[in-house]
Amino acid sequence: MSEQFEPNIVAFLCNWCSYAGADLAGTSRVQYPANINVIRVMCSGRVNPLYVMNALQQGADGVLVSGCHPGDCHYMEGNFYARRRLGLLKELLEFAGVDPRRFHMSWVSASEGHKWKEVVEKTVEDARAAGPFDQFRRRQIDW
Amino acid sequence: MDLEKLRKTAAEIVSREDVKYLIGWRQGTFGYRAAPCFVEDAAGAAELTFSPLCSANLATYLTLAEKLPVPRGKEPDSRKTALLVKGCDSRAVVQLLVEKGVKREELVIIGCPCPGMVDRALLAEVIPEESAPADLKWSGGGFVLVKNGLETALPRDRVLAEQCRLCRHPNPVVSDILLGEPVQPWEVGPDGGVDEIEAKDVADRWDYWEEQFSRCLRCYACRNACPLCYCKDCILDRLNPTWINRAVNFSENTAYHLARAFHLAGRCIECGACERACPAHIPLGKLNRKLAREVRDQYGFEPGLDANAEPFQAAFKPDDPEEFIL
Amino acid sequence: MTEKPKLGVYVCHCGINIAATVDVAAVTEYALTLPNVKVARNYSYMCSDPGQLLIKNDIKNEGLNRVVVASCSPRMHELTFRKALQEAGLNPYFLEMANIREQCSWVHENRDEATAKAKKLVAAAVAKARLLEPLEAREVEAEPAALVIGGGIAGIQAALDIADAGFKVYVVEKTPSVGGRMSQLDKTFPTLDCSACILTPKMVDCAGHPNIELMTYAEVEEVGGFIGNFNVKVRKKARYVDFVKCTGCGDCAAACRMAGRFLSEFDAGVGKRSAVYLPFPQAVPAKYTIDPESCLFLSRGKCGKEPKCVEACRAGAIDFTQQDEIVEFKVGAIVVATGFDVFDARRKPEYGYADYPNVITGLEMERLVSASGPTGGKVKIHNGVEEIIPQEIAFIQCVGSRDKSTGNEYCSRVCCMYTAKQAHLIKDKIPGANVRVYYMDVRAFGKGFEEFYDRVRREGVRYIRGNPSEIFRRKEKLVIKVEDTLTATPLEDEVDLVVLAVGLEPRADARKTIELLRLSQSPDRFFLEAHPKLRPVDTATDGIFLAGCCQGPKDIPDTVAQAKGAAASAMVPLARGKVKIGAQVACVNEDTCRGCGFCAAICPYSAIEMVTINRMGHPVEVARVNEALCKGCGSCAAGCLSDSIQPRSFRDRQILPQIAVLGVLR
Amino acid sequence: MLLKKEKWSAFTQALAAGRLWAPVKQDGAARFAPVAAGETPDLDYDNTTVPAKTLVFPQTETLYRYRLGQTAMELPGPGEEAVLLGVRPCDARAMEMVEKLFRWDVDDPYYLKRRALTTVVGLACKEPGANCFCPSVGGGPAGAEGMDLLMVDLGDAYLLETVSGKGEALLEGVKDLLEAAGPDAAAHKEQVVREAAGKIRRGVDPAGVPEGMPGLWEHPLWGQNAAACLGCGTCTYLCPTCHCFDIQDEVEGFDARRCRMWDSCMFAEYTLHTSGHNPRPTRRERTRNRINHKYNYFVQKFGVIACVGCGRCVNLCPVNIDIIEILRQAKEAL
Repeated sequence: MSEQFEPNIVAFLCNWCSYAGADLAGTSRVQYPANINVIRVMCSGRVNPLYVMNALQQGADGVLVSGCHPGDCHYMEGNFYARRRLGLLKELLEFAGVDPRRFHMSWVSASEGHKWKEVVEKTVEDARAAGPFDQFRRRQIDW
Repeated sequence: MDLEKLRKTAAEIVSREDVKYLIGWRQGTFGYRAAPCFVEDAAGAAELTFSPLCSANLATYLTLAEKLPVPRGKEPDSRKTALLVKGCDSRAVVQLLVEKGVKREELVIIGCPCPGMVDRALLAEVIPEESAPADLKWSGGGFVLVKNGLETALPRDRVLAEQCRLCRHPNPVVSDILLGEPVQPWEVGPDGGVDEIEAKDVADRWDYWEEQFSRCLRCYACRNACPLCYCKDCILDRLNPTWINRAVNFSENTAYHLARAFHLAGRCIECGACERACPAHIPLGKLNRKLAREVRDQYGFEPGLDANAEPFQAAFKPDDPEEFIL
Repeated sequence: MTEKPKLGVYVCHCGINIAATVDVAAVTEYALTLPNVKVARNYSYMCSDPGQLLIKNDIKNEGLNRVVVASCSPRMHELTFRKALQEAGLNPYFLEMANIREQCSWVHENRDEATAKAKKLVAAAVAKARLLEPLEAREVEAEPAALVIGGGIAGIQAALDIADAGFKVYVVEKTPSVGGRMSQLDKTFPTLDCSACILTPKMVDCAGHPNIELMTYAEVEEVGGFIGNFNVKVRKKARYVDFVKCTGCGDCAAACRMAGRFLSEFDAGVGKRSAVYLPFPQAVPAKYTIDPESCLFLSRGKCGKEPKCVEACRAGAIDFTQQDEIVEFKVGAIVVATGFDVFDARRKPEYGYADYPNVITGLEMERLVSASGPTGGKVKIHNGVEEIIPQEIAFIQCVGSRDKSTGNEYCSRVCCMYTAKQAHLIKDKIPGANVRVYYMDVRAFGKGFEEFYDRVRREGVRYIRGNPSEIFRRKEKLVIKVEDTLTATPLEDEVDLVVLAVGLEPRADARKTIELLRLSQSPDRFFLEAHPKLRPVDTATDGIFLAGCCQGPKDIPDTVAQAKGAAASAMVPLARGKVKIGAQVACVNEDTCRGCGFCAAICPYSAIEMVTINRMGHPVEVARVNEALCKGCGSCAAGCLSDSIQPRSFRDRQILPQIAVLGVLR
Repeated sequence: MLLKKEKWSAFTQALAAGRLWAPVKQDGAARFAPVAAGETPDLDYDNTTVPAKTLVFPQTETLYRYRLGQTAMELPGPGEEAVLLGVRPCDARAMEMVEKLFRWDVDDPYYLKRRALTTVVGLACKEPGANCFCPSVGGGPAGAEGMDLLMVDLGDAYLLETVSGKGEALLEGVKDLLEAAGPDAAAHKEQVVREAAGKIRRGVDPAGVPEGMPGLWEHPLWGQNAAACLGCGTCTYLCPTCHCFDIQDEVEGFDARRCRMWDSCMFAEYTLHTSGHNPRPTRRERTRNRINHKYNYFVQKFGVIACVGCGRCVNLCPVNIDIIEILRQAKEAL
């Protein structure tokens, strides 16, 4: 076993497209890294941008938000809001010195099980390259 | 600015029955200070001033006044609030109108075209601050410090505040009465503060902000001074759920400042109130200006100019940028 | 709610689907170390009856009040387990699932990794489950009535179906008669039935049906409320003819000073009408209407000494004092059947439609060949010198369809066949005529279409593959410049008459309907269905359905089929008498809401309105959620700066602990 | 004793062998930071932005740790000794005042432990700030209250005066670097202190204020002065005598701790009840409380004004709320 760093990824998936796409990847027995940990929300529009920051602060080395392709949102517009909010968040994080490889957003539809695998691999690889994000960890349990 | 006219106009307005008070600036109690003041009667108008020290954004006070329970059988005080506004104050008022934080009919707005404010710290570098209150004036293209009857000219570039150097809207964008002539907007150069950080690589940026945020005391002066941070119950104070722990350490401070900046994305009118209020001298304005710049350049939006605009954070365009999406 | 959480965690083997990769015993053991977990078990198939019984028994015997099931995707069995909870007397929303099959055992091979991940997912589910709150799916009464907007064939069919099932139907039609586009057609492809013959009985049925209240010459002004409870406001425009007194004799129209001076909308501008008119002879209702814009008396205040129609009408039905009337009613469902407009051929200036009278549209051709049309079904044209029977006739396909330059990228689906039909009719009426069709592709996909196309070609209609670049006049003739792309031959084809097979477009006033009903548009600008495959008649708003060409171009049988589908869907709430309101909807904390209205602006369903409340004596605006309209997407919550609006079951205080657990456990 | 300045480096090196804190300058402002071996602190600084209290009363302090759903708790360790170098007389005096509170009805083990482990080496002021007014409230540029050792800058040397046993012990450890002070040292010190005191421009005589405060309860001065208040915590967090704290449980995953952190009576939520009622509903009551606490309640309870005249709240208030001015108005209104 090599001593390579295994990043911890928190992902937020919309119920209708990306979560279903991830389920499809499972049904199709597509294999991908186990580093990804999914939180299901109804719509990518539900993802408060502060979740991303919070995940990084609480121990994630990388964060992924995935929703329906533009125009496919189950709720019509939620992913458009997500795109605007998270696009700006990405700018802010990068400006604050958070490695851009730590946060990704993707469009994965319910039929894109293979794309889901690619997105996971890219997210994990990027976070691995960026390394452990210890600088931002909550350190409250220290005295 | 003709101070006599300012005081006379203010006296007339506060004498009106439908006006509760007027918010303006007065000379400070020491050194290079001017302070917000609340004028309730014509006599009080005599202490009003408008000088290059009046950088406080008075729009902050529109949402700060506590609404005490109205005793049974009584009506709430529905009188108007009068306030003096510079360009940046007026933009904050417009953004508040967009967000329904205030109603236009509740305001009497007196516009003060603003040739730019001084940065107290830069000024103190040139001439150290002393206990006695000093007076400052605009003169020619620069400033003049009046101390012990002596006038000292100060070149504009040496002491002009950063947010004023970058100001695009020095004249009030909304007012009922405009005092004096509009000033000629000046050429705005690049935002060196933001550029400087963007020029760093990402790890160096983190180090830079780590040094800054480590100093933060979480006194919340930045939030409270901001005219657009006015939630009755800020989520960053909230315990259930806890977004940010009360613990003061680098991690929580960073989360606090990033959240604060993000909540102002597309709302910040770049008045610099946060940065001026900070006792730890954290350059908070850079975070806000960075986002304001992206909102302007990538999304084509500038807040605080049109009271009928869609709130940026509650809108989208089908062709918003999405190059970053996998 | 004050009861301390007592959790049961149930880990499913799913046969070997999970157990082969995940050490379910280890996960179960781990679950017992998590806070508030009282019971943890694993079982071969949790979804089976014995599996569910395990949960039910523990709820009863161990006093569990929260349940975590670690098994397949919640998209698979969430409802199953919710039902189990409910059967055991626990609120069904006290369930949280950990997806350790689709998103764990099936996608990770390494047993250690998969087991570790399953533990994390279970821990995160426990973190959320501890904080779940009981929810109730509510029901509200549904008004057993429907509104049908549009009185074309789609609207008529939907209305008849709903009315036949015994529900009240309000049909609102903008023009003075029902019938719509179909009534303008002569024959229908590919069977060549007479359009009027098959449509008119339905129009009459619609008007006479005891359950249908027909409002022609009327427009919907306002729609509020939600499924089961829409409040509708309709403006019935003044006809200036007493609806009851009018006998439909037509004496007024004949007497009108402006008789035959206005282009008839029904005849697609080919025929003429008076200021007082019946759109077409078979119009239903057969009641005359005065067009206020063309009527001298109404537009100028004077019509001779006295308007002639008043004199002429023996029934005394003319009433210039009539005012618009506003009617309000309540319905449980709405069918939108507003139809289409034909492409305005002036937007293809190279075809000279605006310049040459003998370049006409397909719809004008319908009126020309129609026995009830202005020429009595005789195809006669004026070539500038004399009236002739055209001998050289060309059709051009795809005018305003499949054409990005006009903004219409889509295929209009009917033009190929109506062109074939019209070519056939011409051949029928002008036996020696030379008919050719310029086409890109011929799309004859429907039942009997290909056969019909074949028949028309055998009748001597020439199909030439090419997209004409220009039409110009040469003496009495029109010249079509085109390249026959099959032989690569440039042609200049001299003809007497050109028929442009114009495509179908969304109604010019579609925007108004969108705003009225909060509909969405697809990229082709037609109304957007809820799902292109599985919910083609639904809209994103519950209780509003689409029928016919307002949703996209289609022919008559497809339109009728969709109308019947929309009617059946609309009848579901009406028949039930109740509608379910989702439990996982957003709720507002009015104490902290700052009234900025961001959420209301964001909500795609207009489910949030701003209301004024009294906060300690101060009137303040706050958001309020209409739970019947809310779908629980949560976009409002992420846009709320003070977190004052939250979707139930997906609250920040439930999600943040999940994030913490997934982040902290490495 | 005298410490020649050429021995300064050796002196601080000796102290840095243990835990040593001293002011460092960063972005134009000074703050206390640990001194690493090899670094020599520079005492030429304006007073620190954050008072030295932060070292004995940290802004955030863990009281104990536990795990969700379990009752066992883990207490902090015994702590380490430290030397605080360069504390100004106002800050040292404030530590002594705050100790009265933390020793009052029950002993606060956390504060007292840190206080006992800390040796305070004070530094007399030579260049008072624009808003210094310590003499008005019973202090002075060379006050030694709260210190273990006082240093006075005599130009080429520091005069070191022991104040406590801890100070004496500290000197004992570095006695090789010291020499006896000459006969004129005392006079020299007096001159330095007199010069410094002469530079203080601002002040107010608080005589009569503590007794008079209750009579001013409803005076308009509170509302007038509070009108511009932003309700931030700058004045209180930077006050060396402010000592309010809040206790919170903070959770990380399933692990948690109970901790306390500075709180501020200027925050609206400070007195906010669960019911939504707030007994100090506006900034007026909060401002009144802040002044009353220092100039009235603390005096009643402990016999001393809980303000050391450091001027920080005046310097750094974003909207120029000026305690000296408020006291002046209060005196006038008496």
